[in-house]
Order: sequence, then structure tokens, then C-alpha cells
Amino acid sequence: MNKERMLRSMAARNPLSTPMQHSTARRRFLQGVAAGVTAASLPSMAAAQSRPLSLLTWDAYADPNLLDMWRSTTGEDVRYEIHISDPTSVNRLRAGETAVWDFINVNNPWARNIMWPAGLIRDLPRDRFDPLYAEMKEKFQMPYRWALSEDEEHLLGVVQRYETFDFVVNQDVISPALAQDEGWDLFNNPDFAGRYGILAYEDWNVMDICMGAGVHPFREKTDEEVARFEETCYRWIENAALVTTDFVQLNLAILNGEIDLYFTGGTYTTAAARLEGVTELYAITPNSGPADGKGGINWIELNSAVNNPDPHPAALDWLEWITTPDAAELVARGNGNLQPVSQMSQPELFNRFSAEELAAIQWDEFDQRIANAVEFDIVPDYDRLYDIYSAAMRSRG
Amino acid sequence: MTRAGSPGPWFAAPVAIFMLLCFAGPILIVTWFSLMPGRTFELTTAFTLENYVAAISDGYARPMMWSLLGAAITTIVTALLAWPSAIILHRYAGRWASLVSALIALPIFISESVRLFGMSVFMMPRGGILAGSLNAAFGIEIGSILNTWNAALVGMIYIHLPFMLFPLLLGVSLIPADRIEAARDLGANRWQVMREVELPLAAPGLMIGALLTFVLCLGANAEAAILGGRAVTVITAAIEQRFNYAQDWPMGAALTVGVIAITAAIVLPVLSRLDLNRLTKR
Amino acid sequence: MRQGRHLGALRTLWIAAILAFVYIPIVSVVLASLANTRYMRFPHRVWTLEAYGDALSSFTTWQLHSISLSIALSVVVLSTILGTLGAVAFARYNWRGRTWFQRFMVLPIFFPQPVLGLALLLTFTAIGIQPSWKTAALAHLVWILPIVTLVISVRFFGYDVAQEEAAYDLGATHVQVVREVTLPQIWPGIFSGVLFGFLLSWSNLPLSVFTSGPDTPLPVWLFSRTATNYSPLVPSVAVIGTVVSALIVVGAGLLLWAGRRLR
Amino acid sequence: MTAEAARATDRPVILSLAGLSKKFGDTSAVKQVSIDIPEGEFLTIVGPSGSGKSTLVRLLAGLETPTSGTLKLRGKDITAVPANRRPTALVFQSLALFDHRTVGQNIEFAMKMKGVPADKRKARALELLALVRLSDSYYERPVTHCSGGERQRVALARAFASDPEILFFDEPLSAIDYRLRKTLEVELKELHQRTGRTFVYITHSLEEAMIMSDRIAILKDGDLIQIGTPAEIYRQPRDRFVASFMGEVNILGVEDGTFPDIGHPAPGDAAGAYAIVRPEDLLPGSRDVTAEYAVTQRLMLGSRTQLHLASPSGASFVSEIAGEAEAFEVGTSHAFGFDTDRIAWVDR
Repeated sequence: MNKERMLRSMAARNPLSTPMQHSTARRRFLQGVAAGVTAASLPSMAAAQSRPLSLLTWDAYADPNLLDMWRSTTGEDVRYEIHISDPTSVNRLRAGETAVWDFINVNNPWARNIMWPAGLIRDLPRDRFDPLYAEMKEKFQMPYRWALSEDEEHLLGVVQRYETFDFVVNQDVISPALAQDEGWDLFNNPDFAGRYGILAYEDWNVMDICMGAGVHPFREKTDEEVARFEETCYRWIENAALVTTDFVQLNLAILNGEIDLYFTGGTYTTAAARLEGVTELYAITPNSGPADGKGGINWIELNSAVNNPDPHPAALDWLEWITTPDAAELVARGNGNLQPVSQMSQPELFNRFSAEELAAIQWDEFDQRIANAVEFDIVPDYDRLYDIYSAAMRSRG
Repeated sequence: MTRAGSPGPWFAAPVAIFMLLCFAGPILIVTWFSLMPGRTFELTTAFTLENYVAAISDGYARPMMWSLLGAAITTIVTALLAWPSAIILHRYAGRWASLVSALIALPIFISESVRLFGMSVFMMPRGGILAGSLNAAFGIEIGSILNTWNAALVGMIYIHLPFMLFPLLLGVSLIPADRIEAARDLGANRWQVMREVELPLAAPGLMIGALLTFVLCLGANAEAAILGGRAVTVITAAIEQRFNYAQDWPMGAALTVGVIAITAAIVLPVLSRLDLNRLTKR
Repeated sequence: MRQGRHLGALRTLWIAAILAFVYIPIVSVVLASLANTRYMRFPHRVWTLEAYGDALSSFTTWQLHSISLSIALSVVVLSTILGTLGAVAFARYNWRGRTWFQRFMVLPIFFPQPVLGLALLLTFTAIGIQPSWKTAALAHLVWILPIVTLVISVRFFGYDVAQEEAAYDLGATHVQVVREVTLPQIWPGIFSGVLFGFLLSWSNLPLSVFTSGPDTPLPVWLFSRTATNYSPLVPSVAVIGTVVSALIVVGAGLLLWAGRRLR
Repeated sequence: MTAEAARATDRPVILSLAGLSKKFGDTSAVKQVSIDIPEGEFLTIVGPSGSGKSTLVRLLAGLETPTSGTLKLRGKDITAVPANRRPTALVFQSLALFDHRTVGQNIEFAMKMKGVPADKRKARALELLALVRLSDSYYERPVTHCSGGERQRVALARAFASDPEILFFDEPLSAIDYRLRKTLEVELKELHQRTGRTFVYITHSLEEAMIMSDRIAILKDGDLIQIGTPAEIYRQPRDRFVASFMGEVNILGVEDGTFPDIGHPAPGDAAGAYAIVRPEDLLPGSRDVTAEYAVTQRLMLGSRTQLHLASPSGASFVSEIAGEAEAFEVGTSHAFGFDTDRIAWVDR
């Protein structure tokens, strides 16, 4: 497919105000008015101090312990906002918020395909950051695709957290081996209608429903495939016992016997619970599926430096610091979760995890899960699929 | 208190200007956005009504219906709960009245998310506060209504009860005691007194309470999300999805304008009939 | 007579039931904060204050409080000043257009807050203001200012303007009239306005969610952590936040009381 | 007057109060009041504020339940019957008109409660409007658009609408101006005569009671002090309280067979410890009991003049004489006297 067109369609999905092309004079006037109002009406309490390092991030990097440790080792203040979704945050940068943020962490394709071409992130000095990749698992050895620009010239970020993110079952009800064999068809099985939940990470849900409909999520769809998607989408959403953005609630629902399985989910949603003794939960990556024969989806977070016109002096330090064993450990345990990180190939870090913790993240089968998954990519036709998805959600109830 | 040359407008000016900029202004901008072509992010003069057409044809009536239904049910139930409470507090509670009123008011100032969370841990099956206590104390196993529309309704009633109760207390205090006695003396029974005298006299308070509750419920979202397990999609959730995951601002704006229009259609006629001077004067 | 006693018991029961309904969730939050697992199985196997220790030692807790406090204090200052002026126009003088002003003034109260928050966010981004705690304060004001104005107005309505005229007649200047007659009498109204402004801002969720940008106020953090990724830290921070706001209110009350005694 | 009272007592008793008491906490508002009210009587209960008269009428109307005692209507115990099931009606001090209704709706209220059909209600309401001398055009008018006097009439009509056996009035005329009050007092009296209903009227104004009533009951601190026809009350007050409640009076104590205040021997047939002399009986010139008084104040009351007097011992007296009394300038002294047959004797 025409890649440029796809990128354009992504770029058009531009959330919090694009660089606006309408009359600059009017805009400047409005800004003037706004600045006047703001200056006149608000005490400037925070204005005096120097700008804190600003993170636009998924929750692990907003972990209080991690931030406290950063503050105490560097003396730099930090603030953060947790993402709603990858595209939302990328488009906020596009809208001009590059002036606000220093750090962004989003999944696989965004840096290489969108943010770098649009000039939203800075490339990292290779002499300083390439060596970090040498310390990671083999999978991430240079030249590593998602960390580099398309011409492989520029290093766009540091890889850290990764895993497969598919679905979760109650292993007392459905054996993991059966679930891995059955894959997404479990949700097509009428026996489980009303017995599963949906974790409303909506872009992931769209990909999962593609898998369930036998459609490759990262290829452009035919009309027939869209029709299949639509049918599956309505059925799955209608048959869901509950939909929530809170995976703790879904885990509790499994624990309390309200449901037997849910999508989307994986180590991210189960590891901490398993460690607490909720061993009923089991993260499943299907053995096979419609995406080049694979049924799982593998996300890899790339930590990048935002192309802030007034770069924060500590931005690169932060990127390097998070890979140190002490920081990486906190990232892996971020916000009470347990999440494999790329630095776990280093014995110094790996040895900090107990056998129970490794069991909680199902570490012994982790490589197999990665092997059974396609890497998260941009979903062409996302708008069309999402409209179907949200219409199905609205018709629920 | 003379009309000519009154300083009233000067005192009103700062507030009025603020409200024009930060209340009327945003409504205007949202309306402008709603007239832009779908999934664009700039304000131009290329106006189109496509978003409104889509809003009607794409099944958004359903979330709107759920929101209106939820608001109506909540308004009625909170009124039924608050009416006897207001009467008891006003007439019979004596020196306890202000303490009890304060106790009921207090939770308004505790964040809604916290209270809803508390409700969800209370209702949770098996290990929840209620189910767990019953099981530990009596060995009773109970089910749960969590993650249903009913749970969301209970949450809405819980959150909005004070918004009904306090205007109603004001309304009940507007009923002179001798009018009730007169009605009793003229042969009205309890029910007739309520219908013929108390309700009409307390109507301003009831109206404000109902209006407040209804409108707040129309915008309520957290209840359906935290307690309802999204058993249904309410209009605010649909709007948020439009803004966030769908990245379709003009469509989100059109839906917002729809909600604003419905709100205005309900609020403005009622508000224009209320005598604010009389109410605030008591 | 006996029937009367039954009715009395019924009334007490009704009020008790309402209070239970109102307080059960709050008690539940406190109970939930005493666990050390996020997969709660009540009654807890281990009752612990661990989560409070974590919350108090965490910088995030302080940051959330300082942001919420910045917003609430700005809202209090601005809403009290603007609200007092507004209340004068609302209740003190009779002028042409007052009815319109009154209706316009109360309109935002009857407006769905999430919709208002979204509209403000759109506006801020459209004119290029970065969302921060300041924009959140501005958003809070749109909803809270009308309430504060109403609260102060109630006091003005119960106040006899002839007193000001009497003070004039007795030789007081404009400023003296305001200082000696007007302010002391509407002061309780202003204090209630301050109280409402503070508490409503401190607990506001729907407006903050959209308008606070990278500065996360307490209720937004609580909501996002309740809606995703819950742990006992959430109820413990909630309890701490509530206690802090109560302390601030009680502290302000004591200051006021002490100030009066000194005078 | 006496004849009228006698005629009234011939009639059967309609309402009988026996030992009626009401306590609020520790305070007794009404203490052991017993009265038999004959059918068709206009009984007025008079007392100063705080005397328990409002509580008493609320007990009669059924708005309060007595702490002890019984209330019988035509011999049937109605003590426990609530207000809405008593065939009586109360006209409130505040009138308690329903401001959210029209005049017609106010008047029809009691009939509507009983389920009387709308057309019958209206016909009766128009009759009642005529009874209280309001034109038909008032029927549709909101009560809030009525003047004070009109509201009084609407309240009256509303009370009559339920066709009550007894009407109670709780000081309904206390808040209106003097002239209108006088007019309404007369109208009320006429209405009583025309309808033949039993009226129980509460007031703090003895003047009002005198004009309208067949009998007057005087209440003080919850106790029934005296009950009788206006003439009896006027001529034979039970004690100094009743006497002074009737207006300004001169009270002379008797000590060792003399009036020490004026240094004059008391008449030999003194029938009590105090002599009550009305101002209109203390007149210039020589009478049975005469003394010298100094004029301290002269007040013109139109056709009459009120003189404030001081006796040689310094006690204050009041005299009312016809005309302008030019001769009695302040500071001058004159002889004033009263006849012994005008004295009302009381023991307390």
C-alpha cells in the first residue's frame, strides 16, 4: 500500500489542535488576549522556578519511587502526564506541545514512522546511546528496526519495556495449553458469550477483533474483511459481560467468578496479581492466527527525547539513567506492576527478580510468546474500523 | 436603590466579562468546531452540517437516550428519597437538623471518584466489603449488581442525592406552617396536604433540585464507567471517545452542541420562571 | 399518642438509612485503605497502615496536594473578589438588566460539567494556551464563581441598605461606610463563599480532567488510578486528601475565630 | 345583654371543654380550662400575649392534642379526632391563605378535599363570596392580588365553605388598621347573627370582645379567670387583673377603713380589699368620695378629654370627661369625686 498516504491519514488524525493554518494574525491576537487574561487573573505561583523535566508517558515512568529516586540523585524536578493513547499523545506534540514535553514513550511504529519524519523528536547521540543496546537482549541488537529512522542513520530512542498483549484466562477454567491452541476463537465460542470482559484499550481492542475476525490487523482491509470485522465486533461487544478501563476490575471479576477470560491483556495486567497469589490469572498468546500465521501482538516501548525548542538540559541524562539497573528495576516494577524490560539480559538486573516474580511474569515462556506474535504496527483503515467499534459500543445495552 | 445612574452595571461588569469570555466564548468555539468537516483540527469558514447529520444517523441517539433515561430515573428517585428527608429535617429534627444536614452535605466535598470507588468496593462480590462481611460473619454468599446499568443508577442516585436534598430543604422552608394547618383544618388528609399545599409551595426548591440533578446526571460518566462496567454507553462517554480514541473533534463538538442544546431547552424555560430574588432572600 | 411514637421512630430510621447510604461508600474507602493487596478479599487477612506510609513518603502525594492547593487557592481568591462584586450587582442594587444578569450568572451552574470542561479545552487549544493548573483554575471558576456569587448574594438580600444611608447621614465617608457597615455585615457571606470555593475546587473532577494538562490535581489522579491500575495507595491518598482539606477548613475557621477575638 | 346571654344558655351545649390542659415541656400553656359553649353563641376568649389563648384555640381546632382533659362536641368525645376530621374551621391570625391559588380555589379547598364536583363547588363559592360581600369577579383573582380587607373576607368565606358547626378565629383582625378593623368587627357580628353559627373568637383586645361577644372568657397565664357577659365582666370584674385589662382604671386599696391614696374614709359597706373606679366615674365636683387632685397631663381624645391626676399623697389617677375641659390646665388643682354605687369591689 501507498505508505505516504497512510502516514498522511495518520497525520490528519490530529488531536489537540494542529499547527493551525488559519490566519496567523487572528491567532496572535487571540493568544495576546489569552495571555493577558491569564497574566491578569492568575497568581504566577509556578512561573518563577525553572521548568521541571516533563514526561508524556505510560504509567511505569510515572512511578513515584522512580521519580523520587531521580529527584534525589539529580536534584531535577519532574512532572508527567499519563497517556490516553499513543496517537493522542503523538498528535499533541504535533499540535505544538513539543514546547511542553521533554520525554515521550510510545509503542513501536510511532517514532520511526510518524514522530521522526514530522520532526517531533530529536535523534540521540549514537556514541552515547548505541552501547546501551549492546546490553539488551539479542532481539534488540543494532541495527534494531523500531529504534532507527528508515534510513538507519538516526537513533530515535531507547527500548525498555516490551511484551505480548493479547488475552487473559482463568487457568482453573480454561487450561493455558487449550487457550493457546484455540487462540482468538475462544471469544467466538458461544459457550463463552457473557463470560468474558473487555479491557477498553480501544486501539488494542480494534486489533484484537481483527485477529478474531481472521483479518491481518496491520494490512489494508478489503470490503469483505471489513464486513467480517464488523460482524465480529458487534458480536464480541454485545456478548461481553463487562467493559472497563480498569484491569484490576477485570482481574477481580475473574477472581470472583463473574468472567472466565478477557481481552486485551497480558503480563502488564496479570503479573502483579499473580504475584499477590491470584494464580488463576494466566496471560495467553495464541500459537497461531491470521497475521502472517501469528495471533499475538508484541509491543515494544521506545523512549524518545521530544524536539523541544528549549531542550531541558537533563533530558538525555534521564534517557540514559532509566536504563541503569536501579532505575530499570523500578521501571520493571513500575506502579506496582511487573513488566519485563530489555535490560533483563543483564545478570545484575535479572538476579534482582525472585523465582516467584519470574513465575508471575511467566518468564519461562516469554520468548515463545514473543516468537508467536507480530510486532505492533500502524493499523491502516483505523478510522473506519474504529467508527465501527465505537458504534458497536454505543449499541450495547 | 434608584434606577438611574445605579452603580449596579459597574459591579456586574467584571463578572459578566469573565463569563462572556470563559462561558459563552467556549460554547461559541465548540459550535464553530462542530461545523468543521470531520476529523479536522482547525477552525475555518468551510462550514458543513455533516457532523450533525452523522450524529443522528450513526446511532448516537442511543447513548443520548441512556443519559436522558438515567437522568430522569435519578431525578425521580432522588426526589422520592429527599422529600421525606427534607420534611423530617425541617419539621422534626429540631436541633439535630443542622448537624444532619451538614453530615449529608459533607460528602459533596469529597471527590466523586473516591466515593464511587468506595461504592464499588462495597458492592463487589465475594471479597467486597458487604459480601466479605456477610460471608465472614454469617457464612452467607450473595451475588452482585456491579457492572450493570442498575449499579450505575445506584451510583448516580448516591452522588446526586445532596443536589436534590438541599434545594428541597430550601423549598420546604418556604412552606409556612400555618398553610399546612389551614389545609388540615379544612379537612385535607396527609396526602391531600402534600399534593395541594406542600408540593406547590415547595415547587421552586423542587424545581431547582430537579434541574440540578437532571443536568448533572446528563453529564455523568464516572458512574457508568466505575460501577456500570459500561453496560451501556452514556452520551458523555461517547463524546469522550470521539475526542480521544477517534480523534474526531468536529464530531465530538457536534455531539457536545447537541447536549448543550438539550440542556438549554430544559434549563432556560425553568430558569426564566424562577424568581431568583425571592429564593435567595428566603 | 402511640402512633406518634411509631412515626417518630420511623422518621429517625429514615434519616439513619439516608446517612448510612451516604456514608457506607466513604467508610468502605477507609476500610479498603487498610489492606496491603490490590486484590481485596474482605475482611483483610492483614490489617495495615502500610499504604499510608507509602503515600506520605511519596513525592507524588505532595505534588498532587500542592497542585490541588494552587488551583483551589487561586479559585478562592478570584471567586471571592469577583463573586463579591457580582453579588453587589446581583442583590444590592436594582438596575436595568439585573434580571438578565442574574439569569446569565446562574446558567453555568445548570450546565453539564464534562461538556463545559471539553468546551474550555477546545478553546484553550484553539487560541494556543497550554493546559496547566492555571487553565484548570480558570475552568473551575466558570462553575464555582456563580455558586460563590449566589452564596454571597443570599447575605446581601438579608441586609438592610438603609444602614449604609444612616452611616452616611452620620458623617461617614464612602470608604468608612464599606469598612464599618457593609463588610462586617456581609462578612459571613464572604466566608461561606470562601469555604464553598475552596471545597468545590478541591474535589472537582470533571472540569480538571480536561483542563489541567500535565499538572495532575488530586481528584484526577484518584480517578485515573481508580479507573486503571488500582492499589491500596489510592484509598489512602483519598483519605489523606480529605483529611488535608478538612484541616485547611478547620484551620481557616480557627484563624477567623482568633482574628475576631483579637479585635 | 343579660337577656341575650340567658337566651343563649337555654340552648343545648355544642362544645364542652373539661379540664383541658396543655404542657410544652415544663411550661403549662393551658391549665385545666373548663367551659360549656351553647350552640349559636359568640364566645370571645381574651387574654394578653402569652396567656395561652392561641394554644387553647389550637386545642379546640384539633391542631394540638391536649396533655389532659377532654373535649366533647354535642356530647361526643372528639379529643383524639385530628383537625381534618372535625366539623370545625379556624380563621388563622395570618389568615394562611394559599398564595399559589385563586380566591375561588381557596374557598373551594375544603369542598375539593371532600370530593365535591367542580360545578357544585363553584356555585357554593359564589354564594360564599356574596355572604362576605365580595363580587363574583373575585372568583378568578389570585389571592396575592387582594387587599388586606379582601383577604380577611376570603379567609372567612374559606372557613364557611366546609359548613362548619363551629368557627374559631385566632386574632384575625390584629394586623389591620383601626378603621377597617371596626368595619370588619361589625360585619363579623352581623355574619354571626345571620348564620346562627357558633363562633369562638380569640383576641387580646377587650374592646373588640365587648363589641361582638355574647360571653367573654378571660385567660391569664393559662388559667381561666372569669367568664361572663360583657356587662358582667365590665361591672363585676373578678379581680384587679380583669379590671385593669378592661382599660385604664383607678384602683384604690382599702386600709383600716380608709383609702390611704386620697386620705378619705372608705364607705362602710366596702365589699372587698380594693375599689375599682372607672375614669368616666371620677368626675369634677363633689360626689360621695371627693378629694383635691392636681392635673399633671391633659390629653384630647376628640369628643372627650383624659386628665391625668395626682392625689395629695402622690398617687396617680385618671379621669375622662366630656368636651374640651378648658378649665383643667396642667398645674391647676380641682376637686374630683365618685359615687360609691359606681365602685366595683374586688378582693385580689
